[in-house]
Amino acid sequence: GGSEVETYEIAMITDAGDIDDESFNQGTWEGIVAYAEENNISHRYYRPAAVSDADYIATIDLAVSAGAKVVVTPGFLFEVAIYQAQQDHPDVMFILIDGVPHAGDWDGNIGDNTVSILFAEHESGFLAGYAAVHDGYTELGYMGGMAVPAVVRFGVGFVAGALYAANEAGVAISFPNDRYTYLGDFDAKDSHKNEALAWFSLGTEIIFAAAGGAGSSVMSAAEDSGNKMIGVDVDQSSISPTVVTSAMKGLGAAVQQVLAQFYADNFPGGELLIKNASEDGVALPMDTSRFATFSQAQYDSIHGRIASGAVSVPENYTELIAFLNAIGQTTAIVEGTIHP
Amino acid sequence: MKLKTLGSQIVKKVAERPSTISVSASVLAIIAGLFVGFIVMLIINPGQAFAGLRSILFGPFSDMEGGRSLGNTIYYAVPIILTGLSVAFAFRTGLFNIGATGQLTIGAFVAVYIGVNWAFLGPLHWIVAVLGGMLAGAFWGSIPGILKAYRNVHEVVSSIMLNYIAMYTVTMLIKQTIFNATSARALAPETTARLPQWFLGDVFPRSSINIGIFIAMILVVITHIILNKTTFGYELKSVGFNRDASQYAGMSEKRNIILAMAISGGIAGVAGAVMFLVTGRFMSIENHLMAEGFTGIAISLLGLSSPIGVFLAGLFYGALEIGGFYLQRTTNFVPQIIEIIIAVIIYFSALSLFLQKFVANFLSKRLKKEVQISEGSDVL
Amino acid sequence: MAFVIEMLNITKEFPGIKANDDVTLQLKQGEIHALLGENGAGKSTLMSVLFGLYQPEQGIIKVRDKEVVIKNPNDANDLGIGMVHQHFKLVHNFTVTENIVLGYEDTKKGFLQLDNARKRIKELSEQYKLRVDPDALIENISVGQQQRVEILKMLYRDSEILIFDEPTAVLTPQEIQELMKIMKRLVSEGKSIILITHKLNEIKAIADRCTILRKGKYIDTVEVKSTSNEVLAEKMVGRKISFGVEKTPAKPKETILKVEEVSITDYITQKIVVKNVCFEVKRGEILTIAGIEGNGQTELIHGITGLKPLTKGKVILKEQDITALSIRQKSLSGISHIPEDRQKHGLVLEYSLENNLILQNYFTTQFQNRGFFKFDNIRDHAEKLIERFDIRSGKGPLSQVRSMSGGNQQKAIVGREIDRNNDLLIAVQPTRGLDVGAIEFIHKQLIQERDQGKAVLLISLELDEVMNLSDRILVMYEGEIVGEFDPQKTTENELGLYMSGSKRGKQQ
Amino acid sequence: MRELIDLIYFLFPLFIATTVPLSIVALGGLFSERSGVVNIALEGIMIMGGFIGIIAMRALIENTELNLQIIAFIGLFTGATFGMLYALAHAFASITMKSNQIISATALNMFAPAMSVFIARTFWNTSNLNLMGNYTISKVPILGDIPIVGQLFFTNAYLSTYIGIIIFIVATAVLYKTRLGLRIRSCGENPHAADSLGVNIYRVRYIGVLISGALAGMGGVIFVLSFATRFSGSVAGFGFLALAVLIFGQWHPKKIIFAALFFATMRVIADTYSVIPGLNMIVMPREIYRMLPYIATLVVLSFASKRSRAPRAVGEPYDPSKR
Ligand SMILES: Nc1ncnc2c1ncn2[C@@H]1O[C@H](COP(=O)(O)OP(=O)(O)OP(=O)(O)O)[C@@H](O)[C@H]1O
Ligand SMILES: Nc1ncnc2c1ncn2[C@@H]1O[C@H](COP(=O)(O)OP(=O)(O)OP(=O)(O)O)[C@@H](O)[C@H]1O
Ligand SMILES: [Mg+2]
Ligand SMILES: [Mg+2]
Repeated sequence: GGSEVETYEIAMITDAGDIDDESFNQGTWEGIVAYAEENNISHRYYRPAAVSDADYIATIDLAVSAGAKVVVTPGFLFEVAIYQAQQDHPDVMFILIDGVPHAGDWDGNIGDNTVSILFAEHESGFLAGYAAVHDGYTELGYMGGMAVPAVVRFGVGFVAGALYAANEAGVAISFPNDRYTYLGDFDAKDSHKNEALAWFSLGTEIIFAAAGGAGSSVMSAAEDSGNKMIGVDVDQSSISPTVVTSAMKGLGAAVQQVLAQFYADNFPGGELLIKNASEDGVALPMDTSRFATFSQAQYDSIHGRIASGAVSVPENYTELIAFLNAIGQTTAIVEGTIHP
Repeated sequence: MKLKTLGSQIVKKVAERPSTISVSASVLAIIAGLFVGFIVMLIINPGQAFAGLRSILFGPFSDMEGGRSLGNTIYYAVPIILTGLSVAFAFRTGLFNIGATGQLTIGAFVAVYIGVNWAFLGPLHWIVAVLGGMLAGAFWGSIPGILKAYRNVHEVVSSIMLNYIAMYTVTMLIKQTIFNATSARALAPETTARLPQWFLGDVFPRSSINIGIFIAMILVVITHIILNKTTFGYELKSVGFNRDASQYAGMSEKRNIILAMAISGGIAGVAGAVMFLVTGRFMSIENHLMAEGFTGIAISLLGLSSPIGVFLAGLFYGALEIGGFYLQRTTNFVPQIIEIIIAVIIYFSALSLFLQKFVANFLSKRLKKEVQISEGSDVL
Repeated sequence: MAFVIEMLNITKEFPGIKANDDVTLQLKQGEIHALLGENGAGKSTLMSVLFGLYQPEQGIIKVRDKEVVIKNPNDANDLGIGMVHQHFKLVHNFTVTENIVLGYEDTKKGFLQLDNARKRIKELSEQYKLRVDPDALIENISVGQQQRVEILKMLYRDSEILIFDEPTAVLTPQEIQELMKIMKRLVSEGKSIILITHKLNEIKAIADRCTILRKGKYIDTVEVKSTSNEVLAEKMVGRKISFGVEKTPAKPKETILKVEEVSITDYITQKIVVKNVCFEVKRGEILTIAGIEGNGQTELIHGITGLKPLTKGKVILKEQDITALSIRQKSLSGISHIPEDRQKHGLVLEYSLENNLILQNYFTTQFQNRGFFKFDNIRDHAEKLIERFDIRSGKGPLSQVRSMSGGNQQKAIVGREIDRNNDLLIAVQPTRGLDVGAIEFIHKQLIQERDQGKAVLLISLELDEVMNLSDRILVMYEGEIVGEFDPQKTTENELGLYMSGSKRGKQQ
Repeated sequence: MRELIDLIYFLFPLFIATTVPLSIVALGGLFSERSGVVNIALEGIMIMGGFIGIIAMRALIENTELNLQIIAFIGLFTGATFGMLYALAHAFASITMKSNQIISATALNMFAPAMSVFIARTFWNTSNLNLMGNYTISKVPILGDIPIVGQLFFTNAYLSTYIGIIIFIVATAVLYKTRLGLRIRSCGENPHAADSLGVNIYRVRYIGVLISGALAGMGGVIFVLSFATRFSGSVAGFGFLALAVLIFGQWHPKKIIFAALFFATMRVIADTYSVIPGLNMIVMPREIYRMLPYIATLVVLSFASKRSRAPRAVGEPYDPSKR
C-alpha cells in the first residue's frame, strides 16, 4: 500500500500523562530512544485521543498499522487494552510496564506475545527512607501525587525503610499520620508548596515527593525554607541542591533490556518480570546523592540485604504493620491514609 | 431557461438570508484556521505538511474498517456538543456559564454513582443514570443562578468557584462511595448503566459510538424549540436582554435566571453522564477541571450560540480531534499541533463579523443589492 | 452672507432605508437655524454626519467655505463643532467635571489638573446661569442638570457651532425658558446654532431660519418670521394639521383607580419620595399629575404598577385591593402602562418590532398555545398595530427596534398599551420626543380611550399637554399632592407656581 | 503568644506570595475590563508570559553571571513584554475586528499551553523547563531590621512583592489621576460619550488590553518563581482565579487587593491547616480543606455583591452607529 508513509518498529503509547511527565512515560520513552538510536531502529510514540480502554486499543491499532513490531505501554491503565490487543495482534510484541493484562476482572493473563514488567517501588522507597534516617534526618514526610499503586508502594516502602533504619541506629524518629499524604494531582502549584512549607515549619526535615511535577513545588519549598527533599523515579539531583537523593526505578534500563531480548529473538513472552533490588531495578544514585554521613558501604549493605531477601520490604499496609511489628517499631499512620 | 432563472432566484434567496452569511463566515473561519495550521506545519516540516493537512481534513475517514474513525468522530463530538449547547443556551439568555465543567463533573458523578449502585433498575438503569446526571447538573447550575438572582453575584465568579468546589466534592465523594482503591479511581458503572449502541454498533462496529449522539440531537432540538418557538424561551431571552423591561412586562426575572442556569447546568450534567456511562472509562480522583467545559465555550461561539450551529461545530470539533489522532500515523508532528490548529480556527471564528462583512460585500456585488448581516447580537 | 457650515447633497443609507436623501443645509454665521421633521425624518442622522459619527455615502461638507472631511467627532471638535445629543452622552458614574473635561483634559506631567477645570466650569456656569455642582455624579443629578452639563461641555471647548438635538424634550417649561435665553446669548456672542425640536412655538420664539426634512428628503428652508406655524407643520408632514385637541367635556363615571395614602421610601437613598398620596381616577376622565421632574411622579407610578414596593398605603382597582399583587397580576387586572423610560422599561431593543408588540401579552392564548407561539397571529397583530399607529421602520414587523427612530419606538409602545384595551391607562410622558403629527395622533388616541369609558392617568411635564388633555389636574411637589385644578379655571402660570413649590394648597 | 507570633511570621509571607500574582493579574484584567474589553484570556497570557520569561531567565543563568534578583527582574520584564504581544492578538480581534471577546480569549487560552509545550519540545526535548536558583530575598538590608514590619515585609520575601506593591500604587494612580485613566474608565462605561468627545475608543481599548497583557505576562513569571522550580505549560488556573478576584473586587483596585488577600489567605490556610491550632485538630477529608477558600469566597460574595456592577459597556465591541 502507501509506501511513502513512514513506518516505525518500536512504538510507545503514552498513558494519561504526557511524554515528559518525569514519570513512567518519560522514563520508558528515554529507554526506547536510547536503545533505538544505538541500534538505528525506527521508533515513535503515540498519544491516545482520550483516556479510556477503547482509545488505548485504537491507538495500539494505529501504531500497528504504522508498522510497529513491538509496542511499549507504560502504566497499569493499559491492562485491559493490552489484554485485548495481545489477542488482536498475535504477531506484535507488547511490553506492559507496571501492570498485568486482564479482561477487567483483575485475573491476570499475560499472552505469549506480552511481557509484563513490575517494579519494586517499595524497595526503592525503602532505600530512600533508610538512607535518610541513617544520614541523620529524624523528621520525615511523604507526599505522593495520587494513590495509584506505584505511588502507594513508594510511600509504604519509605515508611518501612525509615523506621527500619531508626531501629538499627537506635534513634527515635517520628512518622506521624499527618506527615503522609497524597496531593491529589501531579502539578506544580502554590498549594503543594505551601503544604510542604507548613510541614517544614512544623519541624519536618526532609520530604520524599513521589509526585511528578508537584515535586517541583516541594523543591521550591525546601529551597525557600532551607530544608531538603528526596526525588523520585529518576536522578533529580541536578534540578536543585535540596535534592538529597532520589528513589529511582530503572524504567529505561528495563525497557532496553527487553527490547534487546526482542531483537535477539528471545523475547520473554508470557513472562512477568519483577524489577527489584536483586534485578537492579531500583536504586539510589549514590554518586550524585548529597549525604552527610550515609556511606556507600551502608548502601551496599542494605541493598544486598534486600536483594537477597534478608529484608523483605512491605508493599501494602498490612505488610507494613507486620514488618514493623517484627522489628518492634510502630507507626501512627492509619490504613485510610495509605489507601484513601 | 425558465428553470435557470428559477434556480438563480433560489440561489439569490438563500444568499440573502443572514444565516447564510453567518454560516459562510464560519466556514471561512475554518478555512483560514486550517490555512494557518498548514503554514505552521510547513514551517516545522515542509515535507509532511500536505500529508498533515490531508489527515486533518479527512480525519473522520482515516480508518474506515468497521467505520471506526467516523464512529469515533461522532463519539468524541457528543460531550462537546452537549457542553457547547449548555454554554450556548446560557448565552442566549444573557448569562455566561463558565461553570459547565463543574456541572459536568457533578452530573458525571451522580450518573456513575447510580450506574454503580442501582443495578436493580434493569433496562431502565442507564436512563435513570442519565437523568440523575442531568438533575445533578441542573442543581449545580442553579446555584450561580440563585446567587445572581437574589444576591446579585456575578455568574462568572460564582461559577469559577463552583467549578473547584465541584471538583473537590466529587473527588471526596468518589473516595467515600464508589472508589476503586487498587486503581485510585471510580468504579465502573454496571453494564446495564452503560449507554447502549443499538444499531450504531452494527453500522460502526469497531468504534466506541453509542446513543449519546441521539441524546445530543434530542437536546439540540428541544433547546432550539424552547428558544425559538415558545413563550418560555421568549421570557428567558427577554430577561437576558433587558431585565428592567422583563420586570415591567411582569416576567419573574429571578425565576427565569435560575431556570436558565438550571437548564444550562442540566445539559452539562448530561454531558458528564454520557462521557462516563461507557465501558473502559473511569472518573479520576485527580484534581483537574475537565477540559470539556471550557471547550464548550469555544464551540458554543463557533456555532453562533444557536443549537443547530453548536451541533455542527461540535461535529467539526470531533472531526478535528480524530484528524489530530490520525495525524500521528502519517506525520511526525508533535500531537500538540492539532491543539494549536484548533485554537487558531477558534480565533479566526472570532473574526467572523469581519468575515461576514467580507461575504456580504461579495454577495452585494454579485447580487447588485444590499445584503444584510446579522451582527451576532443574539450571541451575547 | 457667509455660511459657517454647508452640508451639500448629503445622502446616508442604513439597511433598508435612506435616512438622508440628497439633503442640503446651510448655516449662517450667528443664526439659530431650526431643523424640523417628523420622527424618523433623518434629523439626528444628518447632524451625526456633521459631527463625524457617520460617513455619508454622497455629498460634501464645507466649513467656512472650505471643504472638509469629518471622519470622527475629534475632527468635528477641531473644527469648532459641538453637539448636544438627543440621547445624552454622559458617563453616569463620572462627576460633572470629569464629564466635561473628558477628551479635552488639562494635564501636568500626565496627571489630571481637575482643579483648574473645576474653576473654569464654575465661571462658565455663573456666566451662562447654568447651575450645576461640578463634583456631583451624573447619576445623581436631574435630567435638566444633565442637559446643562452637555451645554457646558461645548462651552468649555469654545465650540463656535453648536448643535442641539431636541434639547427641550426633557425639560420643564422654566428650564426651556432658561435654555432659550442661553441660546440667544450664545448667538449674540457670535456663535451659530442648529436646533432640532418638534415644538413649533420654540422655533417661532427663537429661530431665524428653518430647514425642513420629510422622510429623509430635503423639503425647504424658510425664514421663520415670515412663515406661520401651520405652514411649517404642513411642509413637515405633507398635509394639514390641526392644533389644539378637540374634546368634549368629560363624563366621569365610577371610580376605577383609587390610591390611598401611598408612601414610598427610596431603597438606596432612604429618602421618602412619595408622601401620603391619595387620589382617584374615574371611568371617562383624564386625570393628569403635573409636576417638575424628580418630584416623585416616577416613583408613584412605579408604586402603582408594582415596579417599586410601597412603604405604606393601598392601591385599589375597580374595588379590588391590588396592593399586594404581582406586576403581572396587576397588569392583568386591568392596567395598561406607557412607561416613562421607553428604552429601559418599555422595549427589548434587541427584539424585532413584532416581538416587542407582544411584550405585555405574549402569554395569552391569542399568541400561544400550550407555550408554543402562534407566529401567524404575532405577525398579524404587528401588522395591525403598525397600520393603526403608523409605526415606521425599515423592515416592518421584523425591524430590530434598536434601529428605529425614537419617535417610532414611542409609537410602538403607545400602540401596544392602548391596544390592550384595559380599563386603566397610565401614560407617562406619552409624547416625549414626538413630532407634532405624532403628538396630535396620540392625543386623539388618549381622548378616544377616555370617551370609550377608560380611565386615563396621565403624567406629563409639558404644560401644553396638561392643559389640552386633562379633565382634572393634580400638581405634585416633593412627593406630595399640593393642589387640584380644573383646567378650565386655571392658568399655566398658576400651575407653574404650584409645581415649583412657591404656592401650595390643600389636597381635596 | 509567642507561638501565635511565630505562626503569623510563618503564614504572612505565604499570604503575600499568593496575593501578589493574583492581584497583579487581576489589576491587569481591571485595565482591560475598565476600558470595555472582557479578558478571560488572562490564563493563556500568564502561560505565554511565564513561558517566555522563564526561557529568558534560563538563558541568562546559563550564559551570564548576573545576580539572581537581576535575572528575576529581567525575567519579569520579558514576561510582561511577551504577555503584551500575546494580548495584542486579543486586542486585534476584539477591538479592530469587533469580534466576540470571549471567543477570541478562549482561543488564546487554548493556544498558549499547546504552543509552549510544542516549542519547548521542539527546542529542549521536554516541556518541563527547569529553573535553578532560589529567588527569595532572605533579608532586605536595613529595612529588614525594623521590628515586626521588617520581619513581615522585608525578610524571606520575593522581588515580585515589591514590584506588586509598586504596580498597585501606579495602577491606582493611573486609573484615577491621569488622563489615560479617565479615558480608560469612560470607554468602559459609555464609549459613545467618549467618542463624541474625541476620545479614540480603539486606541484606549488597545492600551487597556495591552496593559492587561503586560501584567498577566508578568504574573505568569511570578507564578513560576513563587511556587515551583520549573515551568511546565500551566499556571494552575491562576488566570481564572484572578478573573474571579477582579469581579470579587468589583472592578476597583483597592477592593481587588482585599479580594486577592482574602482569597489567598483562605487558600493558604487550607493548604497549611496542619500548622494552624484548632484547624489541625479537626479530622476532615483534605478535600474539605481544599474547598474552603472557594466556599468562603462564595459566602462573602453573596453578602458583598448587592451593589456590584460591571463596567457598563464591557464586552461590547464599539459600534458608533449603535444608539
Ligand atoms: N414570524 C415568524 N413566523 C413564522 N415562523 C417563524 C417566525 N419567526 C420564527 N419562525 C420560525 O422559527 C424558526 C427559527 O427562526 P430563526 O431561524 O430566526 O431562528 P434562530 O434564532 O436562527 O435559531 P437558532 O437558535 O437555531 O439560531 C424559523 O425556522 C421559523 O420557522
Ligand atoms: N444606526 C441605524 N441603523 C439603522 N437605521 C437607522 C440608524 N439610525 C437611524 N436609522 C433610521 O434612519 C431613519 C432616520 O433616523 P433619525 O434618528 O435620523 O430620525 P430623526 O429625524 O432624528 O427622528 P426623531 O425625531 O424620532 O429623533 C429612521 O428611520 C431610523 O430608523
Ligand atoms: Mg440564530
Ligand atoms: Mg432624532
